[in-house]
Amino acid sequence: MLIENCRVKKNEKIIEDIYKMEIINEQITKLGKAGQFLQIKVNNQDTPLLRRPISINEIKIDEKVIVIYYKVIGKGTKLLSEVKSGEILNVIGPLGTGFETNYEEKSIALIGGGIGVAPLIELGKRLSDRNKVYSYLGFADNTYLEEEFKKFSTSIGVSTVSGRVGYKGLVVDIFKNELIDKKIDLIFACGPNPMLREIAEIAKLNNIECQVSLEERMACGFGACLGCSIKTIHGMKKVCSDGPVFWSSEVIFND
Amino acid sequence: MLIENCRVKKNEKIIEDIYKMEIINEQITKLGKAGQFLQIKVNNQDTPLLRRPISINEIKIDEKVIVIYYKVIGKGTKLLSEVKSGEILNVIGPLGTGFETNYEEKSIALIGGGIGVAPLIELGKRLSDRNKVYSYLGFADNTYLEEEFKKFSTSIGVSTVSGRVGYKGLVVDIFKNELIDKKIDLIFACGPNPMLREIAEIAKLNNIECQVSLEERMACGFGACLGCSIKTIHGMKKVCSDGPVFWSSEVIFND
Amino acid sequence: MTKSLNTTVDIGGLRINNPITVASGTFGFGREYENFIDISKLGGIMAKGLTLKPREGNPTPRIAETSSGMLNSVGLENPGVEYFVKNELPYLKSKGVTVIANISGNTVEEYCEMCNILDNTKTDAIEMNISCPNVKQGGVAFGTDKDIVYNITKEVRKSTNKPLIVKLSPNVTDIREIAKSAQKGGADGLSLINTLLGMAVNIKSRRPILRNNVGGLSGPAIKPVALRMVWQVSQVVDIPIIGMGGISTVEDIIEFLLVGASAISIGTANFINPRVTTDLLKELEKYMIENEIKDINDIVGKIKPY
Amino acid sequence: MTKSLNTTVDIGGLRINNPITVASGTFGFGREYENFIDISKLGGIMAKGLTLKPREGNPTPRIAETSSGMLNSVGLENPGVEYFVKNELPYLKSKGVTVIANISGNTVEEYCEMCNILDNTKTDAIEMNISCPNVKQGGVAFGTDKDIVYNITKEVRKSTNKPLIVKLSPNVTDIREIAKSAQKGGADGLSLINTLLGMAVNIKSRRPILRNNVGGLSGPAIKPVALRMVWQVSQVVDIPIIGMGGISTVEDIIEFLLVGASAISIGTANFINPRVTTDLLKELEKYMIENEIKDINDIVGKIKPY
Ligand SMILES: Cc1cc2nc3c(=O)[nH]c(=O)nc-3n(C[C@H](O)[C@H](O)[C@H](O)COP(=O)(O)OP(=O)(O)OC[C@H]3O[C@@H](n4cnc5c(N)ncnc54)[C@H](O)[C@@H]3O)c2cc1C
Ligand SMILES: Cc1cc2nc3c(=O)[nH]c(=O)nc-3n(C[C@H](O)[C@H](O)[C@H](O)COP(=O)(O)OP(=O)(O)OC[C@H]3O[C@@H](n4cnc5c(N)ncnc54)[C@H](O)[C@@H]3O)c2cc1C
Ligand SMILES: Cc1cc2nc3c(=O)[nH]c(=O)nc-3n(C[C@H](O)[C@H](O)[C@H](O)COP(=O)(O)O)c2cc1C
Ligand SMILES: Cc1cc2nc3c(=O)[nH]c(=O)nc-3n(C[C@H](O)[C@H](O)[C@H](O)COP(=O)(O)O)c2cc1C
Ligand code: FES
Ligand code: FES
Repeated sequence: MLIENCRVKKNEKIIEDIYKMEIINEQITKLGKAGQFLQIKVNNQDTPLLRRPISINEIKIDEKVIVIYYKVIGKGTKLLSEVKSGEILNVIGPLGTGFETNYEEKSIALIGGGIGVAPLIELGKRLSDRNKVYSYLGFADNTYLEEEFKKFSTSIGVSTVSGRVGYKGLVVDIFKNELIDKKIDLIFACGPNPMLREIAEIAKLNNIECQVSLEERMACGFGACLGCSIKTIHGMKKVCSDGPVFWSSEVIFND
Repeated sequence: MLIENCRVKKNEKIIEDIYKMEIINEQITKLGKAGQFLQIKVNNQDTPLLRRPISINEIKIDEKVIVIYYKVIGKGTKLLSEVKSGEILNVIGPLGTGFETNYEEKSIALIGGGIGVAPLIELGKRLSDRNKVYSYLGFADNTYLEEEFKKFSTSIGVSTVSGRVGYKGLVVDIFKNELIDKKIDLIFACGPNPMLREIAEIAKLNNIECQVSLEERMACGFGACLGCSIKTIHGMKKVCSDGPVFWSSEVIFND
Repeated sequence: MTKSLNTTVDIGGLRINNPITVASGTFGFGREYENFIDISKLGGIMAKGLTLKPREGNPTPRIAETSSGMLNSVGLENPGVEYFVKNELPYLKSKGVTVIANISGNTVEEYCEMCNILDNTKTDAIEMNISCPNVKQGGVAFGTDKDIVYNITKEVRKSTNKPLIVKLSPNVTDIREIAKSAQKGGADGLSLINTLLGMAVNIKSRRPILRNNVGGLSGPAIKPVALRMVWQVSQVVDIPIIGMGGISTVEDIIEFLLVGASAISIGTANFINPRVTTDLLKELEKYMIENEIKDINDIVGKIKPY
Repeated sequence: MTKSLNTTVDIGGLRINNPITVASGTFGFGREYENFIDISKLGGIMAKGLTLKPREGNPTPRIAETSSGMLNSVGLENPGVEYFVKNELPYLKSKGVTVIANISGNTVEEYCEMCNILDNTKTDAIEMNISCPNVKQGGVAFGTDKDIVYNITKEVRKSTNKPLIVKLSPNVTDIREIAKSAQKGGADGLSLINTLLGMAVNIKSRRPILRNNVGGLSGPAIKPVALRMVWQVSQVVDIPIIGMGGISTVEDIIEFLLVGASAISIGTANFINPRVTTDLLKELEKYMIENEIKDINDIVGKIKPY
């Protein structure tokens, strides 16, 4: 785990409140895996006090660049969106375990909800070499990052709650309709908790292995504060250091 | 009293920890007087929480520019020193009463200690038309702003505690030696409290009128918090709104 | 649109036009803010804390900044209640301002005497400060013992027909006990919280920054404590609560209303943005429209705890 | 140069190499920080709060950020004292770490039993937490009543020969009374402060952010309260104080020492900069050299109040 002052190469809005940032750091690009995350200090002040957890969404080894996509939610991500290229951010990473990716000849479903689609990019890139990757991307209204997924996906299903683009409704519904046809035998999912809980149930029902990337409010991000502990069938686990990726069958979802 | 978002025209180090900033605002340049001050919010965060009081050190009406000189002391002035030209600062001003300047044919001493020399620049500019101005500038080690004072002063005395430049010792000592010779009949002083107290005594002893610009820790700067109240012979007065300039004969100095 | 919104709230028998008031000691007697805003737009002004006789307060430094907060040791500098009645109140009333007088005493008798003086005036309500941590006698002692709070409220209650709001100190083990005592003693409403007792140190001089050694902590830093106390108290009393402590945004206001405050006071934030009150009033109305809240009272206490 | 500096301090019969320790619950059992620093450099580690039986703690969310602070409602998740003795303590001791076990109980008997278990181990001292605001039974009740504090300290004192440090809650009316009771009961040292009870609200869901509704406030926001309490307590007790609450810079450390702390603990700041402790140790030594302080004890309590 490194604590690094990293130069921001680029920071740009891609749509509405969604931003793409490129951060330069050789070591983190070398060590980082899909599904791991960074803890970013967005300024040098006491407000915001805590670091903000953001996934490693893409790694460009040759450029020494980590790509993150983030949605402006509150004070921290707002400040992050105002960072200019050339500025320095203090970053801890790579954190967490990341996705288990040692598979071949599988039919894999990537299911992302909202900004939860982003961490699936690096994952899809790595998996698509030796597996078939079907991507399912769910959004509220506007869609984004489909182009990235097209690069490695066999097919893409897109839904919006508003119906503006793609299927009107929840992405899980598209997935449910296709999972038999596409002979899905492995699921990777990232998004809001209710979505993950539903996917976990579908996976169980259909006897499909499923990895979910969870979110919890974090103080440290490296296992020290116990702020992110969740119940699993193997006892309490820390989302930051035992996760954020878990087998869906392990997780006891909160109500 | 205005609350204005002002563009920073320039912000540069002039020596060591002393900075010069030019702030653009038409109305404040029109209303502002020597001895008045601004309350500057150095960023948009909760830390630092309070505004920072900085004197209006020079006014360039035609350029719509207020010049401030400031010393980096702590968090607030540090952040101020990092502001880049083109950025916007939220400023309240002009605040306070300013110096009484309606004089002619007087022999006037301006006595400044440290960064307290700065507010005397605009004052000297205004007084020198119709009066003789003798400037006395005291510093700890390095000196600054002498060039500005040369523009309007009949003579300048400079002291440093370290002896690096000018008289080795306190500026009040130079002044004491010259005050009879120069037939000083009016004093304006700005600097640390002990210096002002001494000057007030000298003024009293020699029966010279004397205006002092005081500093107190301020929460508001416009008379609402009573954070800056001092004892005077006319009862409690607020440094921010009844001052910061007082007749030295009024002030009951703290020990 | 705005017309159909109800923002009036009741703070213990006194109806005010909107829930945004200003915290005592942070708004003077209103005059200083007239350079910035129309003070008659406010729900009410808690005037600068008054004592029976004029007070000079503590020596300076009286202000220290802390992380997201500030300490003050003003020590109740004020011109005394009679000066207020003669020189400040008529002016404020002529402007159409709702005026809540904030009073501090060294003895029960002093509180009662101040009430007697204020009772024959146009003061709209009395906020009894039993919590100021800066005055050695009285201040802390009154507000931290539930029996004393009960007794003093009962006595002062007899001395005034105005709505009586008791302002509580947060520097106590169980704010609920104190609040219940004030209600039992006859308070019409409660204000909370006053400042937390704190300290700041200058490591160069090795002295406290405040000449009074300690002072009252206010500002965003204390908001979590204030919210918790308002929430706790709202569960054990039936009288309206005026919530305060670190409020500087419209979200802060909603939070206080949700946990049970009928109105709120803005304190320290006035120093940083002297227009904050009227700015937030506009934002509050906008919030109501956007969230289809017709009556601001509809969200008071509407938090759903786990 | 550094050689001639004395940074060792006494915290109630236990000498530690330097005054920089880490606050319980913010440093786990040390392992997590080994990725970042050499933990044996620390004055000591206050281990994660232990209970007699393992605890799962509260459901998430357990963390909320506030202005210059954070709330936590971890609720003492821990593997229990016996697991600690078997699996964590030997490892820490093998690394040469000074280990202070932090214990919480629901009853006096539980505290005593935990002490019995720890007494035959290499634990260097016991920090008795009577202040955790997250546990409904016990927690708050113990730490807020001076008679209970006296009694529990007296009983627990009998159950251990280790240095006994009592950790006080700031959520009390008069911390001095509580501190005196702990000293009278036999405490060798005092730790203060624990977290202030606070709350945060999500206005969209209209629910508390924390699943536990309320939580403990820590971080820079609480520093002024912590400094004030350490200063007040240092004037009424003779035993060493470990000061904490919002420390994140070397200036903060000096402030706490000046007002009377013999040592300090760093808590929340570890989350933001996991190297903060060893960074500050270097800065502290630099500060001593620059200010010609040969022995760090020379500045303890050296504030000159007005
Ligand atoms: C492992 C992990 C990976 C993540 N990856 C991404 C990503 O790639 N892109 C992205 O846009 N977002 C990601 N998030 C969510 C992101 O951390 C939050 O949106 C962000 O912290 C919000 O901060 P804020 O200051 O803008 O919001 P505020 O609501 O002001 O934040 C207040 C506090 O709550 C925390 N918080 C708020 N929302 C969340 C959340 N959803 N999850 C965790 N903590 C939260 C903040 O960190 C902060 O401590 C990830 C979260 C986790 C735990
Ligand atoms: C009317 C007035 C005019 C001033 N004009 C100038 C000027 O032209 N140039 C200049 O360099 N400085 C001036 N000062 C002093 C300047 O305000 C302080 O140096 C500055 O506030 C320090 O802030 P900081 O955050 O860097 O220091 P910190 O020590 O971190 O500040 C902490 C708190 O103490 C206050 N504070 C610290 N030192 C002083 C001080 N000397 N006076 C008042 N408050 C203080 C700060 O405002 C802040 O609230 C003036 C002060 C006053 C009252
Ligand atoms: C400078 C200052 C002076 C104050 N004076 C008084 C007072 O006279 N009477 C009183 O009841 N409260 C007084 N208070 C407390 C405030 O009214 C308010 O309860 C507290 O500051 C918390 O609100 P805030 O965080 O919004 O400032 C004062 C606060 C400040 C900052
Ligand atoms: C996440 C977290 C967990 C804590 N757990 C404990 C605990 O188990 N036992 C205890 O005595 N104090 C506990 N505390 C309180 C700290 O030890 C410390 O007293 C407090 O946080 C103030 O210091 P700080 O502001 O530097 O964090 C905890 C604090 C935090 C933030
Ligand atoms: S965030 Fe601190 S343990 Fe996971
Ligand atoms: S600084 Fe607030 S009254 Fe002067």
